[in-house]
Amino acid sequence: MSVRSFVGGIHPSYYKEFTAGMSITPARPPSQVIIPLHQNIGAPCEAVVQVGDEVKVGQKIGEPKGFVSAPIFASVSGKVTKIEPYNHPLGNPVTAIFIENDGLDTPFEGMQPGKPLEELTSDEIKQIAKDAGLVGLGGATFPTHVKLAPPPDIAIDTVIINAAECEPFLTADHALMLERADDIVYGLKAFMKALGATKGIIGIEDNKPDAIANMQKAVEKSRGEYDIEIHTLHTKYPQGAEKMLIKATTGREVPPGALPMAVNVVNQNTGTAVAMAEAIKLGKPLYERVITVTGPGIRKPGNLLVKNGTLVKDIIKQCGGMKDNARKLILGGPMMGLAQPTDDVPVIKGTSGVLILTEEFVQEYPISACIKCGKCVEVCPMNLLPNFIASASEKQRMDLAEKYGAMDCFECGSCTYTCPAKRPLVQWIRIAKGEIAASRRK
Amino acid sequence: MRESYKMMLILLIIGVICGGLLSLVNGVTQPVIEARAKAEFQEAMGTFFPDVERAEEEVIGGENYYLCYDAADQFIGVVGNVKAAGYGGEISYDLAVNAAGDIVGIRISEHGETAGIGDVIAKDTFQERIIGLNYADPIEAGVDVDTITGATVSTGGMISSIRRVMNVIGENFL
Amino acid sequence: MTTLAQEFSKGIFKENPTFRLVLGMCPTLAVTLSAINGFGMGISALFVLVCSNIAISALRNVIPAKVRMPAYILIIATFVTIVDMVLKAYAATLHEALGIFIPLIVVNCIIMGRAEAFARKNTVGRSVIDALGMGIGFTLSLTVLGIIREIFGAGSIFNIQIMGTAFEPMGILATPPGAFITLGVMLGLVNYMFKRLGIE
Amino acid sequence: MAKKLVVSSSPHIKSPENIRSIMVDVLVALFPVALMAVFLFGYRALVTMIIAMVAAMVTEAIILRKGDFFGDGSAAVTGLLLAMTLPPAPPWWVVVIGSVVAIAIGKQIYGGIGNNIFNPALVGRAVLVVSWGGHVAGNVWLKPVPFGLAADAVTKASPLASYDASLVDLFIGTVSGSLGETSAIALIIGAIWLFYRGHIDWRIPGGFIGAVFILGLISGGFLMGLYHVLAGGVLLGALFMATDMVTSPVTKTGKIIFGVGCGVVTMLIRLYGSLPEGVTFGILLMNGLTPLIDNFTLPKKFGEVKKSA
Repeated sequence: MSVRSFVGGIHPSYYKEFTAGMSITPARPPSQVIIPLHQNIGAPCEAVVQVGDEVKVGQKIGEPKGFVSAPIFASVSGKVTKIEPYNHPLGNPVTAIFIENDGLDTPFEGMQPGKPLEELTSDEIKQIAKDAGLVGLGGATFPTHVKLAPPPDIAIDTVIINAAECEPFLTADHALMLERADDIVYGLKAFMKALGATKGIIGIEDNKPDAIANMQKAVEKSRGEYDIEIHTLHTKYPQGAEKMLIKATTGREVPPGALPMAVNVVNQNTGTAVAMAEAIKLGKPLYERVITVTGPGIRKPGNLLVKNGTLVKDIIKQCGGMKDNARKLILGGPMMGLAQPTDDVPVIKGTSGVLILTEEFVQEYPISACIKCGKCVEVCPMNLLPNFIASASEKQRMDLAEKYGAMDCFECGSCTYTCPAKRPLVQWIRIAKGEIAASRRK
Repeated sequence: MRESYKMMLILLIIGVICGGLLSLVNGVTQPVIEARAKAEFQEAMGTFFPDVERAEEEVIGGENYYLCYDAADQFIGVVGNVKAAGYGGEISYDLAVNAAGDIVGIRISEHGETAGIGDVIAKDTFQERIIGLNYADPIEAGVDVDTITGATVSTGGMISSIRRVMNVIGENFL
Repeated sequence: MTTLAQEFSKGIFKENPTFRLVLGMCPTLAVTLSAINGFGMGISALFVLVCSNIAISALRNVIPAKVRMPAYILIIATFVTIVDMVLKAYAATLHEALGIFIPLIVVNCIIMGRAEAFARKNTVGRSVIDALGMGIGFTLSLTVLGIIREIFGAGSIFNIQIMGTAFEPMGILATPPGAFITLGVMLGLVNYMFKRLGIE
Repeated sequence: MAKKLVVSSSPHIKSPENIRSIMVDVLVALFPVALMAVFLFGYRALVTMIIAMVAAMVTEAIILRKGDFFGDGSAAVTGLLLAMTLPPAPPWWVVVIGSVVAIAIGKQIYGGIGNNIFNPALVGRAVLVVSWGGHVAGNVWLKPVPFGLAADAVTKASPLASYDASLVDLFIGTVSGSLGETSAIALIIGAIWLFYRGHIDWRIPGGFIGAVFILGLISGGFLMGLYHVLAGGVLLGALFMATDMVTSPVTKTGKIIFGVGCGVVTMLIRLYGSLPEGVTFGILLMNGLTPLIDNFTLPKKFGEVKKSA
């Protein structure tokens, strides 16, 4: 099969060797979890437990307040000790539920296997996804049940499993594909059934041949039953961005400002598919996920199954601690992840990696004038002119920034990565996006 | 109504005063200017034909030709005050031809050719190729006069213009 | 109220027409091929400026506001024509070099500008001082430009060869682009100097 | 934790490439050309190149008041490129003035690297051509004598004036001309390096060379088209000058338009102008149009459907 791709993109060093091929190991149970009540795009949750309550693993502790939101579940069993604001990976402190782990891992009674997939209706699958608190685990954390409920006038014909994992360093999805291939396919089938889609595609970058082979085997098992294809993708960043992935696998281009639904496609992350499978098979809600703990600054990297609300410092401790020359802690990948000022922060549903970078990665480069080399234009997957947008933003010309397409930027960071003048292009574009959005609201 | 009459009157008065002033100055400078022009022309003719006493002006095709006569009123040659097409626009030059049809002098009076390249036309290296040529010679680039490498348009334009002027002079005056 | 000395010096420094106000660019760029040309142009403009300022200032209460422009043009054109004729008679080479730019003094922004902005509002005395200052400022600028272009473009100052025979003139300064480059560099230098001295 | 964690916004990794590394790549790409120039024209070629580079670097160091003479390397590139456009042995002061003008007026007056409108090296050359045409673009060139010390070599007209060089000579470089323009093979080797490193793409050189070839072909057949591409400065201009990042368009369509424009102007000057060569002014003219070209060729966004007329 030919290798598929899109126009633009970059080829950074992938650094996957830190954790590639490592099996998923459950993280040591933390003595306490701190679960923020805001874990996904959309409205935050409201606590449904009180200080002093005893909770069990998988028990709902946060109830969503809007349609575009998902419930939150306890990841350990024990006593709720506090409900108060705490550090949050996205920056400002958010109200969180503190649970002291009693170490017993008592499962919640409500977690029971339901009907098999064959007997479920489309609506039932959507309800399971909603009740299990599924969100997109790639990092965007868009609630899954919303994605499974397109407007009635749109017929989804294709579901794509995003297994590109184009962010350097991260290998969580890779590990899932090696160990949980059947669940991924199961989850995909559930999504297809929920949406009435006829075609399923699993897109994997060609730097993971073992995963491709393993997934192929899993897909073979359900041949005839469902039309599922594995697409081998060219290894380049941002291959896993949804618009790029759709272009590479189906050839369809999502119009600017539109969602994938506009071209009759729904994207789901590998981890989300596994969580979907677990929710159907075991009735297990989303309270833990696979996180890649990696980077040159950590002593023992690995792919860990981590409970929601575990503090990053506990994870780091388990992984041998930071090296002396560690200088930067990032939740997520190096291209779009968020740098943290402290390791005293809990992981949430959208945390795909804990990345520790060392001194040589954080040196300050002098920023020089744009030499108009056009390298950012060449790599921009959205075919924008990042240097023009950034310069306009720098000069406070937001009108020009908008004209050059600032709002279509999804901040993949390829331009900033590639800029030889070391200009913070995507940072300036973010400022422009913020100001343009603010002026539109007026 | 009265106001506009007043305006016109004032403008008229200013105009009259200005006009008077100008005619006064003109009265003083006009003779000086004429005398100078004559002296200049004499000098210019003199460099080509030292014996020139008087010249008759004739206009052919918008260009001036001066027929030169010596003290004995003998026709000694023609000076054409003519133009050629150069690279940087028109080149104005004087071409002196004696009664026998030989080019005896050439003087570039104005040109816009590129310094260091096209301006060779104003230098001896090029002019020496021209002087001495006769009306009967072909005067053709590459035949009896070579263009100068790098300044093909300037020198070529000059050569073809000289051929044309020689034709005019030959047909009208010789 | 500004003193007479300030009135005079402003045209030379703070409001220098060429380097500060960037007025009268057409003759500036066209005739500064040599020092003498620049100087001649400057003096011609100075003469017209002084005469027209005197006349306009003297007539400022006579000329109705509605027709002041035609009146100014008449007056200025007269003095320009006088300059043209005098130069033609007594300085023919200069006249030839300045060419069309002598008649064009009529529309020189500096002269119309001073007439409109200064002479019609001030006494004859102040107008003369103003005209002298502006005119000298203009003359100095043009002469400086002419000197620079002549030294490097022809190796001489006021037609006196100074650079020796080994010197090869920089042809570009003798061309119109050379005028732009020299003017640009001078504008930059002068404004940099003013900034350094704290004059804005 | 020993030291505080650094917080900054994503992306957190950067490509190792910087302006200096790009400039070093350009210098590397020019190495075969320089080597060929020394081989063909003798030691004077080396002297000319060194004078130009040193003068350019010193000028930039003085203007920027910095002690690091190499800096980001752009001044060295400008100096070397300028030298490439000069004959083997112009007077030393001509080279120095060219470099000073290139850096001071061609680049720093606009605000330094990234802000200049015109290719600095070509600004330097243009000033030299107009000022001392006899020294840099006159009718007399040294005829190259491989391995010779060139001091007493024969003079010969540029192949673009005489149209008598063989295509093989033009390809190898054994014709008279500027230091860096005679040897097509050396230029191509250098350009391959730049292509490989991703600093130039095919669009500008393709448009430039294509336009020159087609117009040459129209003017005198296939061989004449090839002759126009190989003779004179087209290859040097198309591969190293027109591709200057700062002064060429960034959009993909714009690059093609730019390249074709350079080629067309070059050929118009060659065929109808009084100068034998038009590469310098062709590129400078198109440099001036670059912002306009960029603005008219804004790319179609991903997913955007072209509005049908």
